[in-house]
Amino acid sequence: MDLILVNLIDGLVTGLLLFMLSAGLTLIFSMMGVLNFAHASFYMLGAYFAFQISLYLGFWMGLLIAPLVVGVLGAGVERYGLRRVHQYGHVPELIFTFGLALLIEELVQFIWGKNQMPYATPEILQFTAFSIAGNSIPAYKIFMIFISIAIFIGLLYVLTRTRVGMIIQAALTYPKTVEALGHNVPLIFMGVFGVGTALAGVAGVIAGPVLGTFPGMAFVLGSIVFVTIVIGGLGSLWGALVASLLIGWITTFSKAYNLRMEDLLTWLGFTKPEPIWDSAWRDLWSITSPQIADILPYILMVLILIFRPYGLFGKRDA
Amino acid sequence: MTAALELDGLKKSFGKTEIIRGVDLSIGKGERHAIIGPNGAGKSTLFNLITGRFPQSEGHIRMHGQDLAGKAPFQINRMGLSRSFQITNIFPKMSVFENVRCSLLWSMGYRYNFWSMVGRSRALTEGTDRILDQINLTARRDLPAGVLSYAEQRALEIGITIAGGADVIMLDEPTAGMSHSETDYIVELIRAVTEGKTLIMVEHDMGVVFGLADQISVLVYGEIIATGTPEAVRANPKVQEAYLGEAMEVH
Amino acid sequence: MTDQLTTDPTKPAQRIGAGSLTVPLIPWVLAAALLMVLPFIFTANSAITIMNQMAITIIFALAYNMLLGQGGMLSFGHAVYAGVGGFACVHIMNMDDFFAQIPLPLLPIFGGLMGMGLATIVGAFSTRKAGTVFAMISLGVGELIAACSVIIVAFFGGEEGISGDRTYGMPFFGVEFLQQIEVYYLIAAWLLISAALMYLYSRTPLGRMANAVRDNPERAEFLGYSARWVRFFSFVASGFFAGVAGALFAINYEILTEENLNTTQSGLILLATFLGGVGFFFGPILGAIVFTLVQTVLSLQTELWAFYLGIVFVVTVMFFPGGLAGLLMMHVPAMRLGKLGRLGVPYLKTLGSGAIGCLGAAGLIEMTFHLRHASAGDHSMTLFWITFDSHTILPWIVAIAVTFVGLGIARRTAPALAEAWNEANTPDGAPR
Amino acid sequence: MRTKTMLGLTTALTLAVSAFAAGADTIKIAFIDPLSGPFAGTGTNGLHQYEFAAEELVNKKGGVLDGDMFEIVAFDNKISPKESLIQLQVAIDQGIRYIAQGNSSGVANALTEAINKHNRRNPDDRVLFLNYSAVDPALTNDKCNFWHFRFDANADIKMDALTDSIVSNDEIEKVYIIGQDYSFGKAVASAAVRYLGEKAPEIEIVGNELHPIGKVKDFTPYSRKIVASGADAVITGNWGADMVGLGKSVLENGFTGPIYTYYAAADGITAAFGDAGVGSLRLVAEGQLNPPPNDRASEYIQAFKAKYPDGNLSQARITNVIEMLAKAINEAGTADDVVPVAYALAGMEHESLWGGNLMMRESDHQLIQNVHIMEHTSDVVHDHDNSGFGVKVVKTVEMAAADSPTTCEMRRP
Repeated sequence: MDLILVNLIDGLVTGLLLFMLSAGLTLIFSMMGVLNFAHASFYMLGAYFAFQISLYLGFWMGLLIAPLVVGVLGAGVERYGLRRVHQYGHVPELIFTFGLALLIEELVQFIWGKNQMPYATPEILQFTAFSIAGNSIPAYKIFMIFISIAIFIGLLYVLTRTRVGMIIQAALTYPKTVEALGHNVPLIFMGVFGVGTALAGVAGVIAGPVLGTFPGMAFVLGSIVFVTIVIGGLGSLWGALVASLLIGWITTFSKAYNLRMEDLLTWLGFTKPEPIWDSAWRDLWSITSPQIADILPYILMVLILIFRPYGLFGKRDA
Repeated sequence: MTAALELDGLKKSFGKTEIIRGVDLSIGKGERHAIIGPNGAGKSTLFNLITGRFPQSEGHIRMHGQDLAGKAPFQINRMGLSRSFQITNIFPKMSVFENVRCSLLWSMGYRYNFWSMVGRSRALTEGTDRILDQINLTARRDLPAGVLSYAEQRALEIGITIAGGADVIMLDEPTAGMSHSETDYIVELIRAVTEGKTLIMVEHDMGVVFGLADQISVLVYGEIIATGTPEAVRANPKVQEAYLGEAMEVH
Repeated sequence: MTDQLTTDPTKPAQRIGAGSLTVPLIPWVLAAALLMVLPFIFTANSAITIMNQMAITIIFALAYNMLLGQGGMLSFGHAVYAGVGGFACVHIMNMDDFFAQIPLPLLPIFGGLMGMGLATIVGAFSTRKAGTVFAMISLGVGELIAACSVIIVAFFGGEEGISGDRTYGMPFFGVEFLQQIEVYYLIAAWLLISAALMYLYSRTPLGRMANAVRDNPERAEFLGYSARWVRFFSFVASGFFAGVAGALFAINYEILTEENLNTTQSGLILLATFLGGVGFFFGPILGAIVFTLVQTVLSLQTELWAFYLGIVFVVTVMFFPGGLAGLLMMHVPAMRLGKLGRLGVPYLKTLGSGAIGCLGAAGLIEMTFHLRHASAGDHSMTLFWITFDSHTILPWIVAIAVTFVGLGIARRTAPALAEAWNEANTPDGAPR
Repeated sequence: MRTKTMLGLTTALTLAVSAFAAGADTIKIAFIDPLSGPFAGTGTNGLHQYEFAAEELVNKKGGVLDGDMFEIVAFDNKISPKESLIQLQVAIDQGIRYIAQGNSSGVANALTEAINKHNRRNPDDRVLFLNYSAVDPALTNDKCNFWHFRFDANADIKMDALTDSIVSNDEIEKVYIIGQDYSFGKAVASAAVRYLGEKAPEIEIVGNELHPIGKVKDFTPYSRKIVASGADAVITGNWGADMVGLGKSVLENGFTGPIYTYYAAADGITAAFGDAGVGSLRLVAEGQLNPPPNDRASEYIQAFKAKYPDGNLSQARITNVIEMLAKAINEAGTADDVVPVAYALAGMEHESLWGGNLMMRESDHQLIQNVHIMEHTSDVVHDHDNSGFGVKVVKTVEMAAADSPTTCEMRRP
């Protein structure tokens, strides 16, 4: 059916967007062992900065400059915040990034207020790329797909083909040895944190116009990004990619088709209690797949953590 | 009489690398047994296999005739085996007294008790104080363990290990990184607190080994090449060749 | 230096906490007395409402600290245990026949059991690991149950929640709990009971082992304890007291909604607990008090309360990981030495001026905010009981001056404070 | 009332209580709505409308009774039922007798129940609940009480008007209903099904679904379904970010028919849609801004925009609340005892600033008023969000649902 193709494309967009966030997060995690709760907040900052820049210099300059600003901010957070908290252990680090997430949200509201910003897609991309059975695919979505894939390939290239990438990969596994070889590991950490947050910034820049630029945007996406890298396996870039696409498609398809729990239960051989509105199970019987689409990733995560605690592609326990 | 600890064809691989390549060893009750060998011979791995930290790949470990396969560290501990660690492994934020008291709780039958106050049990407090006295840390009783000097932490480590009254005590390099005077102090301590118990230790300091052990096993590349009294091992040509060579000349 | 800190074992009076055989009674008696007289000091109904809220938060924060502080488990979803306990109690309130049989003061027991039941189920798989994995599972389960609350309408009542009426219960010695003050004493009693139980729990073998497992789970395993079971029992106990807090919430507000379960609520209790300090038993109590005041009182004064709270929280994590309680307890050695008084003047100089500087900075923030977001033409704003025009230069100069002078003096006097601090923590005659 | 400070401790607690202590000659109305958090924009805008209305419509005309002035006292409930109850208690403690709230039916449900209990338990300081925006039908049906007055048309009344408009449009044969998964969204959906079934059984409902509230990041899959279903019109009760997200996504993905909404205007929504919404967005609401109903209304709007250039007169009914309350207090001759005020309000008829008559129905305290169908267009005199776009009335239902049934069994003191 044509709709399947359309949904595949939509799911791909969602998944790749998620991947841009989770790639940075998982890089940071595998390097420093820190789950950055504030990662989605940098995504939000990316969108807001880009919006502000676009008012003066247009969308494209925003796409160029905003991620850089976010990256510098991220590096600053690592240098002056996280490095300090590091000495207290992982739990305080997690709490620190949690507090940072709260603070950034408040800061954004302080500066830009609480309403949604009129951040829009550039006019040059405001046309329909093509249509499938009446469903139009906006050109901007194609643009998003290209940007995400370009970034993924770039990242892969840097990590596997360049000297810097080699050092980073080595520092992931043997930080002590790399340090002994004369590399400045704290600097690498700062750099990775900066790049990771800049990636989140890029995601914010290109997602802001479609998903909305408002103070709650980090909160809405934040925990899903976590879920993604936990499902993919903490620290695994491929895991992050697979999990992102998986979540993108699962949520898209379960929203796009009205699968009903009633059918499933009947198929399993249960009889519908009558009258249904008087039964304690009425809510279970009336569940449809779009209703629970957004909690499916959480269910998946809990199941994964129970049965495969290191995730789909994880090599080690967190 | 069954041996305190019996290893039978024990093997352990990490991936393709075989670290322990078939160890057979029997340690009798009340014996003081030292395991020596060059770095990377697999001594610590052997310890970790016995105490349940890692599962073995092949073979059997029996304590007092009971198989330890698949048992978790805490289960093995409850059967009467207690160990110390090469890198000091204590509860740094808790007081010295607390450290020792926690190691007494299970053996005194408190288990997961949440209805009685630890402070109310005279037996527990006295038992803890007795061990503190034995390891000479009474004066440090209420300090956080993390602020003790290195030697004191090592002493505390041994205190925690023996507190539970286990009859098989395993010490992993108890004198690592110590000065001469500190080493002497620890050796005396070990001798005193393991009186009447089975002791298995990994040690690099040959002075300590020959001073304490009744039996010595030499582990090289995951295999035991010799077991015997200190004199026998010292005289064993294989040992001389494989490991002791120069090291022995020094002592 | 360390020698100086060693206590003399021959003097049992000097033995702190761990070794003492008795549980100190005096603080508890004082707390009970304070709880008794508070309503006579703050007579307003709204003050009582805030105190009720505070007491509930204290119980919840203490329960949370059983995990975070004592067990080393960071949970991002603990609100669900309190929430589910509360929901269960509202359902009991709505069971007319049954509810009329039981006196209201016993209701929290049911809430506690419900919270405990849920914690038993979740804990069965979530406590296998501490640290990041536990935190993630708690987040996932928390989100899941919060999301279910709008789907499972039969139990959670959907978005608008469910409500009941506490006065339909069996009167308790003639008290029908019509008035806030009656509810206050009920909550206060439960606060004392729960706090005492949680304190005593921390003194039991299991409570001590929770600390041991927090510090070094592997070592604890080699002492005969399964780290997982120790965590599990802490988790279940914490679930019980969280449920009690939820039940008291149900009694006080007579309504429970999705927000009692969601991650925001879980985050807030983490915030309150950590601000107070996780290292000491009384830390969460302090945190809950301060936090409730900020939430209910400061939010009346400024729209930016959450912004300030965020700053304070991040600063706390970065510079004072011990929280408020940690800061207070830093003064114990000086107090032992009887030299606490010597810190008074330097404190006044540095912290006093620092506080003034911070108020100045807050003033600047408020003025910036007013300039940016107030409706156009609305130039007048009120700050610290002074009304002025935010579009004139004078208030800005004053605020900037106050900020810089305040912080400047604090900076200048900081070395003197550090000096006095060292002095106060060194026994007389000790070599420096 | 000032709380005594004991032991020289002027603590924050006392501050809370005394901060708003003011002169005796004011009648205070507590405005309990979100002033921080994600819905602060809506709340703050509502507060401005209240303050402006009190000033312009009452105080400038000499107040009520013997020159008593209205004063709006703001309380931030962070859109949380729990916070609302705390703030309600604070308000009551300050001697406030009138509580205004509107954002979220969840909060309104909590408040109406709490106020009912409070008035029963404390006959000496009873309060009235002026609900200006929460439209869950239950509030004037099963959950009604004597102390609650609703000034907005409820979800059923609005749907009645909305379906009339749909039925009269011959081009609509298939309708898709989508809403947020909570009480209000469900009420909208069931009302739509009921009214369409009664009025035009030939119109096919090709989709009826709920999505999680406030959690959907990307509405694309939903809009795909809507487009694929071949629907000619969409009905939604969505508000806030969910409204913008759904609307924009549906339009972007190729839907061209009308989208019937409850809340697709002001608070940034009008600006967010801009040109894209023209020709599609329809709104059902009370209060006519465009074309301006009369000069008085135009002056009022201009004065408001002069004072709050960034604000929106998005809730016209707020003026009705203020005017009718003032009238009721004058009729009752007292502002302190709310029982006569409530009796005066119940059954009151009044001419609205926005044209048309108002009638507070005695049986359920639901205000009966004109309900309009409006469309999003740039052809307006008074725009929203300073965007050049606004809403214009295209159809009016006079005194909508004046004889609709209610299940309310009101107990009067």
